[in-house]
Order: sequence, then structure tokens, then C-alpha cells
Amino acid sequence: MIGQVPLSYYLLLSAILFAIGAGGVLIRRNVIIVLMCVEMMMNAVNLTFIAFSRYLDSTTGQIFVFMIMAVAAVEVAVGLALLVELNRHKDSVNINDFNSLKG
Amino acid sequence: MTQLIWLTIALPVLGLLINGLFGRRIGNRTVSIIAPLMVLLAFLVGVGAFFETMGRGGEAVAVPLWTWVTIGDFNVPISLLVDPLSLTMVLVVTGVGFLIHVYATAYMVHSDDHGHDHDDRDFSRFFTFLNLFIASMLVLVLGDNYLMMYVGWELVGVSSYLLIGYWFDRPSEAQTPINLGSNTEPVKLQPLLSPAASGMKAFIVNRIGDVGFALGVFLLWSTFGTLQFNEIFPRAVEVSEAMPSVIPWIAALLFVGAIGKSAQLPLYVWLPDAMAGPTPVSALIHAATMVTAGVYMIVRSNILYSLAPGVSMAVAVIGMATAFFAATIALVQVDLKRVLAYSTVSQLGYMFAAVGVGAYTAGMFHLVTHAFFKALLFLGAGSVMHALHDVIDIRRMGGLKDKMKITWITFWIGGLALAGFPLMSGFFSKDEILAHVFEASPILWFFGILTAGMTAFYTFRAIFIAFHGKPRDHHLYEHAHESRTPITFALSVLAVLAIFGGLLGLPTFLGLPHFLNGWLEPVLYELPHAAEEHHMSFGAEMGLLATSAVVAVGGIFLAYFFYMLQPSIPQNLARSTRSLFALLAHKYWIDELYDTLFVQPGLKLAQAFADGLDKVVIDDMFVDGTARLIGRFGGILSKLQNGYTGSYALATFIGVIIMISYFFLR
Amino acid sequence: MILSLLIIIPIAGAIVIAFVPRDQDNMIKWLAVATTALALLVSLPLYFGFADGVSGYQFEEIRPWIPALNINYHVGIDGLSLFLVLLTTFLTLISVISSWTAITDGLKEYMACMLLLEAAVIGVFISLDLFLFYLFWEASLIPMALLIGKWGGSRRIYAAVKFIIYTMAGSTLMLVAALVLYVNGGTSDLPTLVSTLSLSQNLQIILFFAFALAFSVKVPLFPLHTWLPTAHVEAPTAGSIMLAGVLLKMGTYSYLRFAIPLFPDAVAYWTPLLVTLAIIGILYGALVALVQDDVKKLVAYSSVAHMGFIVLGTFSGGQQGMSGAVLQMINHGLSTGMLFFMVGVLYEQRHTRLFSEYGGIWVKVPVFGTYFLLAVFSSVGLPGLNGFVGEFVILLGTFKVNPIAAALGTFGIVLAAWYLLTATRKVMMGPFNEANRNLKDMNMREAGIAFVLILFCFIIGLFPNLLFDKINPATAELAEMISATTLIAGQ
Amino acid sequence: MPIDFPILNFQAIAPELVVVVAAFVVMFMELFVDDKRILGYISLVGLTMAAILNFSLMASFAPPTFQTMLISDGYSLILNLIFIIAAALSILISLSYLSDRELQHGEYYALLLFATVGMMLMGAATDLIIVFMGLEIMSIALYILAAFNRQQLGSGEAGMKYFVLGAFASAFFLYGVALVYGATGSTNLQEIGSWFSADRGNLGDPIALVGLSLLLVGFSFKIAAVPFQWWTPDVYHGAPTSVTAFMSVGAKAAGFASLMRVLMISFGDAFTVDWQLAVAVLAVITMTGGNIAALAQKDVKRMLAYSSIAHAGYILVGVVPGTMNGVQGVLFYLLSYTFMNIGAFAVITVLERRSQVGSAIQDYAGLASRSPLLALAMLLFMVSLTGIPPFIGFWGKLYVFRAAVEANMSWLAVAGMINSAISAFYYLGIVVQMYMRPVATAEDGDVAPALKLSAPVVVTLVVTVIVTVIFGIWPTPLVDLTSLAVFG
Repeated sequence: MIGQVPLSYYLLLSAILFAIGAGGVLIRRNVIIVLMCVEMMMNAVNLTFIAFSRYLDSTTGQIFVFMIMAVAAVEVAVGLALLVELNRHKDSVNINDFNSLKG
Repeated sequence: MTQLIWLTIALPVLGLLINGLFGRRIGNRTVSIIAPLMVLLAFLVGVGAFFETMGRGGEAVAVPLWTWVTIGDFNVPISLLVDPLSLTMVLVVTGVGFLIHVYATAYMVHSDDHGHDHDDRDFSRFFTFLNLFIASMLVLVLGDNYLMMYVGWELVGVSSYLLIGYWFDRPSEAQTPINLGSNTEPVKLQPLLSPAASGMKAFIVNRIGDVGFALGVFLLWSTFGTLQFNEIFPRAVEVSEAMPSVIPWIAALLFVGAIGKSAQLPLYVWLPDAMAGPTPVSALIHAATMVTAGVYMIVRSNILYSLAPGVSMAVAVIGMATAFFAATIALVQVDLKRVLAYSTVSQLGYMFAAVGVGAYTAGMFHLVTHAFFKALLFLGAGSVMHALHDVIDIRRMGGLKDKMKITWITFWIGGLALAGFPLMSGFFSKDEILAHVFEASPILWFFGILTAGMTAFYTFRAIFIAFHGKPRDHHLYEHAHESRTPITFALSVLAVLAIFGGLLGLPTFLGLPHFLNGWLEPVLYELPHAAEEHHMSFGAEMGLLATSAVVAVGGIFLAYFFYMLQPSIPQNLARSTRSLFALLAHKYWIDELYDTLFVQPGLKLAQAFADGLDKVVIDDMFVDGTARLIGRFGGILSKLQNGYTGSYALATFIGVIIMISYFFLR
Repeated sequence: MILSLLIIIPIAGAIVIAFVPRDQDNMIKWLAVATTALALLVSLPLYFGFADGVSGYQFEEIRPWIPALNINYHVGIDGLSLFLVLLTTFLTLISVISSWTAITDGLKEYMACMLLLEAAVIGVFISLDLFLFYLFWEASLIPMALLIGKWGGSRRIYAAVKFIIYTMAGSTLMLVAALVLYVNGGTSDLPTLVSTLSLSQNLQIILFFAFALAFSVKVPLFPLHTWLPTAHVEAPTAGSIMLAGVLLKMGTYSYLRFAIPLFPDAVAYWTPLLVTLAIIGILYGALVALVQDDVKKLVAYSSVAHMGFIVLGTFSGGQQGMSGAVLQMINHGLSTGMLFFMVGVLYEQRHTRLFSEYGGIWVKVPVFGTYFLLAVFSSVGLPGLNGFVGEFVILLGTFKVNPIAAALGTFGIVLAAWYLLTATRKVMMGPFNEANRNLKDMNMREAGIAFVLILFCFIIGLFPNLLFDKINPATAELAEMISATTLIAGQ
Repeated sequence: MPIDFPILNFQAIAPELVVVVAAFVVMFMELFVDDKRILGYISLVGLTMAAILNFSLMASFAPPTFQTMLISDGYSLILNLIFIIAAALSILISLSYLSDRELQHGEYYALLLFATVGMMLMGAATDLIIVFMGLEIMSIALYILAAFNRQQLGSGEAGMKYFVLGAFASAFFLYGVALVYGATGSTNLQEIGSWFSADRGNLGDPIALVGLSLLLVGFSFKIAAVPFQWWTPDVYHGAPTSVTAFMSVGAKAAGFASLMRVLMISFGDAFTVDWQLAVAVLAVITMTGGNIAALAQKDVKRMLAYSSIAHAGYILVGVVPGTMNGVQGVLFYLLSYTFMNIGAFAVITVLERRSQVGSAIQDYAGLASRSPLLALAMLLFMVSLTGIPPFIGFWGKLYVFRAAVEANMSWLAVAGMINSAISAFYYLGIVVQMYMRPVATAEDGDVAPALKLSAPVVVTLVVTVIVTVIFGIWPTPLVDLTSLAVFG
């Protein structure tokens, strides 16, 4: 099938996106950016699902993507709410400033 | 009476129960009636059984009481054996025991300077223990199997322990150094062990011997499958042929027990210290009865020893060596009871020499006569102590013969018997032994006769110093007095026995009747193919007898010469051979040697185990160490949990990578 | 039903006591006494109804417990356990009475712990199901740890925690081994497993180790013993009595009940090690006891030595040794229990157990002295008293198989005399230590306890066949099992 | 095209529906009710109804399914029971706990119910979509609940950490789902399973394998298995205790529920060997890590957090063999853990100081004399958690270890037992405090707060104690229940 981008390209792309997202979570300290990175990872997954869905000719993957998008939205909402809440206690968005619990 | 022989044990037990449980309530007078009475009754039962057995011609009768232990093929009944040998012992134990009980009723009451009597504290306790001893000793001699013998063996040990430590709160006493004249350094003496320590020492040393005895019993059972005398002895010859090495092992192991109990080399060390106990105890247990248990055991097991000639020879050699060795120590002791104690060790050596050369009857004979005269001597010493308020150092005595006539005379009688003065009981028995020893080994005999000379010398050295001459301590002398009737009664009876005890075994070569030979014959097993007895010639026998007599008299005379005629000689002699003298005075440093070789290393090892191995290595390093190590890991893990979300994410991510790699690479 | 009652009665007693108001000290005490006395009374028919000369279990009870897993409530006794059950009911009563005045704080919990401990220990001795056994085995830990940890001496917490962790660590492998048996045999019923299961020798060797490790910690066998002195020194008197009297027996009993019959092929493999450790325990325990400065610690180490004899007998390979071991368990319970009790009498008055604080007190307390001495004699194995029969028979049995071990063990008796008489000398003899001038002699309650204990010592010493007649069938069977396997191995 | 209107089998998800409805009722009623505790009782009523429905479903023979998405078989029903019990007990604790801290809000109960629904969905899911949905419903509700105590920084921090790490892990989980989907062409567990069993060679497929590994990561995170446990101590420590109690039991059970379904149905039978070792290693390091770290803790709540990690390790032992007996063991363990752990947290709520995060171990000193019954209850929970018979915790361990032994993996059981011995150290540490130390009076005169036992807490304690003890002595009913769940 000439003209069709091979599956592996999609997979590679989504893997790279996923890795970038994961790397962001690991490296960045700003909670908001960390949140964004998590979103990025989820979207990488979405890409994978859609690619598979297309190549397998199955709609399940696409349905799954909708679910993920809904969940991601909820997560962002919750995450931001939590951050706001935390900000009341401590004027910071640096994730490592919140380390009162340890040991 | 034979069937009632168990009464001989039960009566003293009854006595000890009454005195032990109610002694404080019933009062000392009642106690001092009950205790001797029980022993007397036991003696009477024994006498009854004796005549019955005589009537039966010495046939053994077993009196089974109950089954003690049954496990599979191990079966031991509690059963008593009435035969000439056990009856001999019963009569000696209860007879002498009764006299000593009577003696003790007076001895354990102390008079102060104003003539008021003070009962010894825990009067009833003493008689409880004394009755316990009688019962234990009777178990030892009456048991019809080795386990019961072992039971008695241990029980007399514990009675001895209790009685030696009777004055348990008395401290250890320093001894005055022996003064060897103005320009020589005095010989310092080790302090005497406290009664409590002495008792313990006695018990533990005895137990060391008991290990051997116990192992012997185990081996007997492994070999014969039974511990009954009447099942073992008839089969001994047969077993010996099948397994030649077993019987010697049994004999040797049992003898180790005898070494401990009868204070032979090298385990004699407890006996001198046992003198810390009250004198009646020394007389009864550490002279007349308990210490002879080893001899009884060997005579009882005569067939086993006959089948193990090598071991028997060793018994003889150890016996004679002990006899000689102890006699040398006795030469210089300044403590009257200790002189007698070493003499006991020495005389026991004779007995072992006798049984070692196969002269079982002679051994028993000497056992009996020794019981009479040595008990007499100890009781005499006790009488002296009583008079002198417990002073026992002969250097503070002197001239006592005027103050205490009966004691003096009876002590003389005992001394003569011990020295082997002709026609006294000790003369016959000792001579019989020496004759047999000579037959077996003239070298041994030589040491025996030498010992006999020393015996005569040291006995009379003590007598002359204590009873003759001038009083050395006037205060003591002033207050000295003859003891009361129970004491003098016991002394008198024993004196009679010490004189006439020899009648039990008059020399056969003179054609005189030897009662014991016939009496004990049923218990002595003949080897089937024993070499036929070759008797010595009459002349040789006569010669030996004469030699003995001469040596005894010579020893006595030498003592007389040294301590009555020329009192300066012994001191000069001691001074000139000071190191030898000190060696003897310190008993060859044997106690110190054992202390350095065994006790101290043992304690050090124990301390090292307790402080080092147990506390540090096992407990701290391994047990608590493991706990600490795990705890330390916990601390590390806990530190990793540092509170930073970023670190957590990183760690999680690493986990993910590992997980993926595992699945990817497998 | 009697056996179940023996578990139920103490538990019920504990529950009742839990509902008694805290300030009703006397009521609590009397309830505890009543409960333990009732348990003792109920246990007596076990002796009188026990059929002599019959092997196999008696008073058996089987009830479905977890049918889905084929685990049953199976209890029963034979000669091995009969006297241990009786010892437990007896010693618990003694312990409860001995705590009459010693415990003032938290009496309620104390008595409840005591009763629960009794139930658990009895459970151990009568269980014939692996999991039931394990249940009681572990359940006994908590009450004992509480007894040590709450009513103990100054380092009580350390001791309690050590006790429990050590024992648990020891029994980790046991449960797994039990599971292996259960999985292989399809049941956890001991008699069924013994008669039907045939495992390879290698597996037997491994499983034996797993079981033996747990038991060896409990015994305790050298070098797994260090929890014991600590526990004993810190435990209250009654705790020590129970610990030495019955808890240690759980280990030695279980060798005989589980390790040997389940893995007869492994016995020969492990015997050299166990015998060696037992001998080391005998000698080492005695030596270490010799240099202790605390009476209780001395008695604790003496337990190590004495328990060594029991292990020695257990693995002597013959019936004499095993019967002796069973008897010696009872003996040790009585004599060491009594020693601890005697020490407790002193401690209650003087609050110290150091030798240096005593000396010459026999003058002041003659009754105490006499009983103390008797307890010591019982412990050193004096004939006429109980300890002698046990030790003698054990050594006799051992000698037949292993003369060297028997010789070393016999030497241990010398050491026993050494340290116990040293203790006697330091406490009771020598010049009177003025610190004890206010010391009172035993009162009627204490003297009564001591009298009863020593009476049993004498009875066993003089008529051991009262026990052996019942013990022998069980040990005969065990001995047969082992000899059968060694016979096969030898061919 | 005629529009088919099939009657969906709502019966299969009736308990879930009831709980959802209850959650909505709570949200609605919040507007009208002043005493918010009434909402708690309403939740309890809802949960009770769900439980009743659940039991009635258990009695039915053919397990009803909700299309291919959910199934209400014995397995899911017993898990539902666990979730319902956990939620109910947590609510009982919460009633007074929240009031004391002025946190009494209606959302709390609604969120708790939603979380419960999420768990129930995870237990019943037969499709990865539902697994994911359940997981997220549960997680998001829990994120908020963890941060529910707005007065404390710790609570917010806990919520944030849980959220960030949870989302991070969810992403991995999703990626795993995507890969499995790509490899097999389906998200239905049964179909994935049949795809694998159609051709053994398929399992070599790296995409599927990596997918499986990422699924494992996702579940491991939820059940707090080492090395994905990092969030656990902090979150359990910071969250309101009543929430911690619920999370430690419910979320863990839900994680195991899905994990086992996935492993057994999709990757079961002959393919067990492919993941067995990995899970076994997880089990061992989880229990060891949890126990050892717990040793160092000075805070009871945090200690129990680590202990819950350790327990995840024990439960994983039951997963490893991949057998029905193992599943049964896990179910039994989860059930028993629910009671003893919530009981323990109930005691913590009583002793916890208002102003403080967590509960210092010194506060437990002398508890036996301050409140003998409370101390006794805590003693029983600690002993049961250690796994000492005759308490319910012992049987859980026995059960899962039996499965390991059956599968010839006795070493796992050995590791578990050794860990039990280690765990005794810290569990008993609390007993030591309660029974063997006197009441602590710090130098600054900081006396331990007076103990206040409210009726619901008492009910919780009574229930948990009774279950811990009675079923410890006589575990038969629970055993029968779990075997019913697995074998029908």
C-alpha cells in the first residue's frame, strides 16, 4: 500500500513523545509543567492507540482514546485544584518545595 | 528378720522424717532419743538377719520391694540382697552408726565455761542428716543391683556433703604456721577450707568418681542387659570369653568410682578437708563406713575383678601408693583430725591393695577392724575437741591424759590397733593383707611395711603430743574435762571392739579359726580354671607376721623417742630437711596443683564463655547484630524516602525501565 | 471432650476475669485459682483413665474445622503428652498461687495472660494436626511476652521482644515445612501423615531441619539459647516457672511428636549434629552457669544444660533415651520450676538476685533453706528424687549407641553439682550477710507450694514406673520407627 | 436498518449502580442537610443495599455479564464485598474523625462512594477499558480525598504527590494497554487470552511483552509494590486517617483484583511462566522493603503505611503461582486485611492529635492503662497483622503461602515467613508501647490528649475485633466464601 506511512513510524513517534513527556516529568520542577508533561505522555498513548486502531482496522482503540481524553481533562482539573490548594499553604509551584512528608 | 531387712532402711528414714519435719517441735531430748533408737532397731534387725543367714549357711536371699524402672529391656527392681557380704556391712554400719549416734547426742551439746549446756543450733538437723546417711549407706550395701548401689553411692555422697557443711556459716580458718625454731622461717600452712566449701569439694570430687561408676554401670547394662548381681556374676566368665576387653573396662570404670568415694589417689583430696564437719561425722562417714564403699563394691564385684587381672593389679598399685603417700603426709600434720584423716586414706589404700591382689576377705576384714579402731580414734579426737572447745591443733594440747582418763586410754587402744600392735585387731587384718600382697608382689609389700611403720609413728606422735608431756596451752588445759557418759560409753564399746575385732580373722596358718573366710565364702566366685592356690610356707608367713609386729613396735618406739625422750629431734630434723618438710606439710601441693590445673582453668573457661562467647559473640554479634543490621537497612531505606516527588518519579521510572528490560530481554 | 475442656476452661476463665472490676483484686485471684484448679481437676482423669501398655492416641477428638482445606480439629494424647498436659495444669496452678502477693499492678491482665498461656501450651501438647499445633505454638508467644514485658525486671522490654522475635524467627521455616507436608499429603492430620506419607530422604532431611530449627530455638539448644537467660532474668517468678516448666518442653516434646515420626529417615542424618549440640549445651550451659552472679541467670543457664540432656535422650536412638527424655521433661519442669519459685521467694523480699546480697541465710530461713536444698538436689539429679531417674536412663540409653556422648553427658552431671552447689553455698551458706536480717521465712502458702512440688519430685524419684508405664508404649513405637529406617539404610 | 434495542443486563452491575446512585443522592442531599454526618449514614444505607444486592447475585448460578465489559462472577462479588466493607468501615471512622477536625463536608462521602464504584468496576472489569475507567474513577476520587484536610499542608502535599505520581503511572499503564492492544488487536481480556493461546509463539512478541510489563507497572503502582511504592508512605501519612484506612485496603484490593484477572485470563495457563519470576521477585522485594523500612519508623501511621507495602508483598505471593488456590488465597488475604488494617487505623484515629500529621508512637505509651479495651483491640490487630495465630491474619498468610508451596515455590513462602518475623519487631513495638511502658509525659508537659471514643468508631472496632478473632479461630466461613468465589 503505497502512500501509507508504516505503523512503525507512528509507534516511534509516539514512543518519542512519550519519552519526552516522561523526561519532562522527571526533570521539570514546576508542577504545572509536570502536569503538561503527563498530558503529553497520555497524548503519545493516544497516538499509539489511533495508529493501532487504523492498522488493525478496529474501533476499540479510538474509543479508548476518547476515554483517555476525558480522563486527562479530569486529571488536569483535579491537578490544578490541588495546586491552588497547596498554594494557600506555601507560595510555590516548585514540586520539591513540598517535602514535609518523608522518612 | 531376713524378709524384714527393708526395716533397716525404713527405720532411719522414719527417724529422719520425724526429726526433719517435727524436730523443732518435739525438742532436742526427743530427737536425741529417736535418732539413735532407729539405728539401734535397724542394728537389731541386722543381727536377726545375721543369725538367720548363718543358719542358712550364708545363702543369699533377695527381698524384692517394688519395680523401680522399666523401659523396654531395661528393668531394675528395688530389691534388697541379704547375703554375708551385705550383712557384714549392715552390721558395721548400724553397729558403729548406733554408737556414733549415741556419742553425738552428747557431742552436739556444748557446755560453756560456766557449765551450762548449749544445744548446737539445729540439733535436729544434724540427726536428720545422720539418719539419712545410715539409710543411704544401707541402700548402697543392701541393693541387689548396680543401680541401687549407685543410688546409695550418690546418696551417701550427699549425706556426706550435708554433714560436712553442717556448720555452714563458719568461715575458713587460718592455721598457725609451724615454728621450726628461732632462726628458721616458719612453715606457713594453707588456711582450712570452710565447712561449706569442704562439703562442696567432697561432693564434687566424689561426683567425678561417680562419672566413672555410672559409665561402668552403663557398660554393664550394655554388655549384660541387666544390672542384677545374680544375673551378671554367673554370666561374667562366659561374657569375658566372648568379649575379652569388656570386663576390664567395666572393672576399671567402676574402680574410678571407688577412687572417688574411697579417697584414693588421685581423688583423695576431699577427705582431709571433710574434717571440717562435726567429729561424729568424720568418725562415721569418713572413717568407718562411707569411704569403705569402694572396697565393698570391689568385693561385691569380685568376679569381674578376678576376670580383669590387669585392672586388679592397678587397683593394688594405686591402693598401696595411696597408702604410702598419705602416710607420708600424716607424718607432719598438726591437726589431730587431719592426722587421722590421712591415716584413713592410707588404711583405705591397704584395703584396695588387698582386694587388688585378690584377697577380698582380707580387704573386708581390714574394713571391719578399721571401722572399729578408726571410729574410736575419731571419737576420741572429738572428745578432746569437746574438752578443749573445738581446738584441734595438737600443738596446743599436751598432758591431757590426766584430765580425761577414759578418752586417753581408749585413744591408746585405738592407736595401738591402728599401728598394728600385736594382737590388736589391726594387727591381724593388716598382716593378712601384707601377707597376700607379698605373695603377689614383694615390692608392693615393701611399701606396705614401710607404710605400716609410718602409721605406727604418726599415730603415736599424735598421742604423745596430745595426751602426754606438759600442757602447752594452760588456759585450755585448765578447762579441759572428761566428756559425758554417752561419749565415754561409745568410746569404751569401740575400744573393746578395736581390741577383739581381730578375732574375726585369726591367722589360718596358725591353725586358728578365720571366721570371715567361711562367712564370706558364698559371695566370692571362683574362677573355673584358677591357678591352684599356692600357699606360702609357714615360715614365710611367720616371718611376715613378725616383721609386721616389729615394724609396728618400732614405729611406736620411734615416736616415743622423738616426742617424749628427745623432743628436739623432730624439730631439728624438720629444719634440716625444711623443703621436704614443707612439701609434706603442704600435702605435696596437690590441692594447689588441682586448683591450677583444673579448677582455675575451668572457671576461666567458664568466664570466657560467659563474657566472651555468650555475651559478645553469640548474643551481641549474631543475635542482636542481625537485628541491628536489619534495623540499619531500615534506616537506609527510610533515608531514600526523601520526600521529593521528583526523586520518587525518577525511582519509579527506573523501576519501569528494569521491568521493561526484563520482559524485553528474557 | 476432656482435652477440649482443658483449652476452654482457661480461656473461659480469662474472659470472666476480664469482666471483673479492676479493683477486685481478691476476686481476680480467686477466680484464677479456681480456673486453674478446675483445669487441674479436669486433667486428672487423663491419668487415671489412661490405658497402660497401649500405643496410639487416647482421649482423641476429631471435629471438622476447615473442611474445605481438609484441616481438622484433632486432639489426643499418648504417653509423650499425657504428663506434659498434667504438668501444665499443675504448674499453672502453682504459678498463679505463687503470684499471690508478687503482682499488684495490672493483676487482671496478668492472670488473664497466665490462663491464656495455659490454654495455648496445653493446645500445643494435645494437637494432632499440623496447623492446629502451629496455631497454639505461636499463640503461646503473646501471653508469655506480655508476662515478661509488663511485669518483668528492668530490661523487660528487651527481653520480651527478644523472646518473641527469636522464637518467631525460629519457627518461620516450620510453617513452610508444614505446608509442604500438607500439600504432599493432602492433609494436615498428623497420624494420617505419619502412616501414609512417604517422602524422599532428601526432602525429609530438609523438612526435618525446618521443624527442628523451630524446636531447637524453643528448647533452647546451643547456640540458639541466648534469649533464654535474658527472658528468665527479666520475667516475673511465675513467668519463669511457666517458661522453664512448660514452654521449653514444647520444643523437646515436638521433636518426639513431629520431627521423628514424620521424618524417620532424616533422624540418622541429623542425629550427630543434634547430639553434639546437646552435649555442648550440657557442658557449656553448666560452665556459663558457674560464673553467673545472678541466681536466676544461673538457673536459666542450668536449664540450657538440663534441656541438653533431654535432647540427648531424644536422639539417643533407643527407647530408654526417649522415655528418659520424656520423664526428664517433667522432672525439669518440677525441679527448675521449683528453683525459680524459690528464687522468687527471696526476690519478693529483697528485690535482688545477686549472690553478693545473700549468704548464710539458712540460719535465718531454715524452712526455705531446706526446700531450696531439696530443689537443688532434685536438679543435680540426686537419687531418690526425680532428676536422677531421667538423667540416668537418658545416659544409659545414650551409652549403648554413643559411649563418648554419654561420657561427656555424665561429666555434665559433675558440672551441674559444681554450679548448683556453688549457688547454694553463696546464697545459703557462709557467714551471715547482715543485709538479710529482716528476711522472713516462707509463709504457709509458699511452704505449701514448695512441699507439693518436692513431694512430686520424690514420688517420681521413687516410683518412676508410675510414669514409665504410660510413656513406654509411645516411645517404643518411636524407637521402632527409627530402628526400622536405620535397618533399611544399613542394607 | 432496524434499531435493535437489546435489554442490557443491568443486573450484573446492580451493586455498582446502587453505589453510584447513593453517591449522587449524597451530593444532592448535601444541599439540604446541615449535619453532614447524615450524609455518611445515607452512604452507609447505600452501601448496605449494594451489599444485599451483591449477596443476592452470589446466589445466582450463571454469572451475569454486562456485555463483554463486566462480569459479576463470584470473584468480583467477593471483591465488591471487600470494597463495600472497606468503604462502610471507613465511613464509620470518618464520621467522628471529620467532625473533630471540622472537615465534615458532603463531598467526602460522595467521593468515597465514587472511589468505591471505581474499585468495584476494576474488580468486575473484563475489558481493559473498564479496568482503566475504574482505575481512574477510583484514583481521581482518592487524589481529592487524600488532600481533603485543607487545614494541613501535609494533606495537600499527599494529594499532590499521589496525583503527580499516579498520573505518571497511569500513563505507563495506558501505554501498556495500547501495546497489548496493538499486539493482540483487542482490549477484551478473554480475547487477548485466546489470541495468546492460539499460538504459543505469539508470546515472544516484544510488543505484547513490553505491554504486559507496563500493565504490571501500573498495577504495581496501585498495590504499592516495590519499586513503585514511593508515593505510599507519604500519601498514607499525609492523608486524613480515615482516607488512609480506605485507600490502604480498597485501592490495594482493587489493584490486585484487576492484576489477577489480567494475569490469569489474558496471560494465564501456559504463559504463567513468562511473568511468574518477575512477580515473584516483586513479591519478595516488596515485603522485604516494606518491612525493613517500617522498622525505622517513629510514627505509627507511617509505620502502617510501610506495613501495607509489606502486605502487598505477601499478597503477591498468592498471585505468583497463577493457580486458583492462589487466587483464593489472595481473596482471603484481602478480606482479612480489610478488617485488621481498618481496625488498626480506627485506633489511630482515636489517638491522633488534631494539629499533627500522623501519630507519634510515644502517644501509645501506657495505652493499656489509659484505655485497656482500646489497647487490647490494637494488640489484636498488631498480632493479627504479624500473622500470629489464632487471628485472621495468620490464615491469610497460610493460604497464600500454601499456593506458593503447591507451585513448588516454597522459597517464596520461606521469604514470607522470614519477613513475618521481621515485621513482628515493629508491630510488637506498638504493643510494647501500649503494654510495657508507662504513660509518657514529655518534658514540655505535653500530656497525651484525652481519649474520645465515638459510637461509630466503637462499632468499627467491635466489628473488626470480632472478625479478627472469631474468624481467626474458626476461619471456615471465610474459606468457604473465597472458595465459592473462585470455584463457583
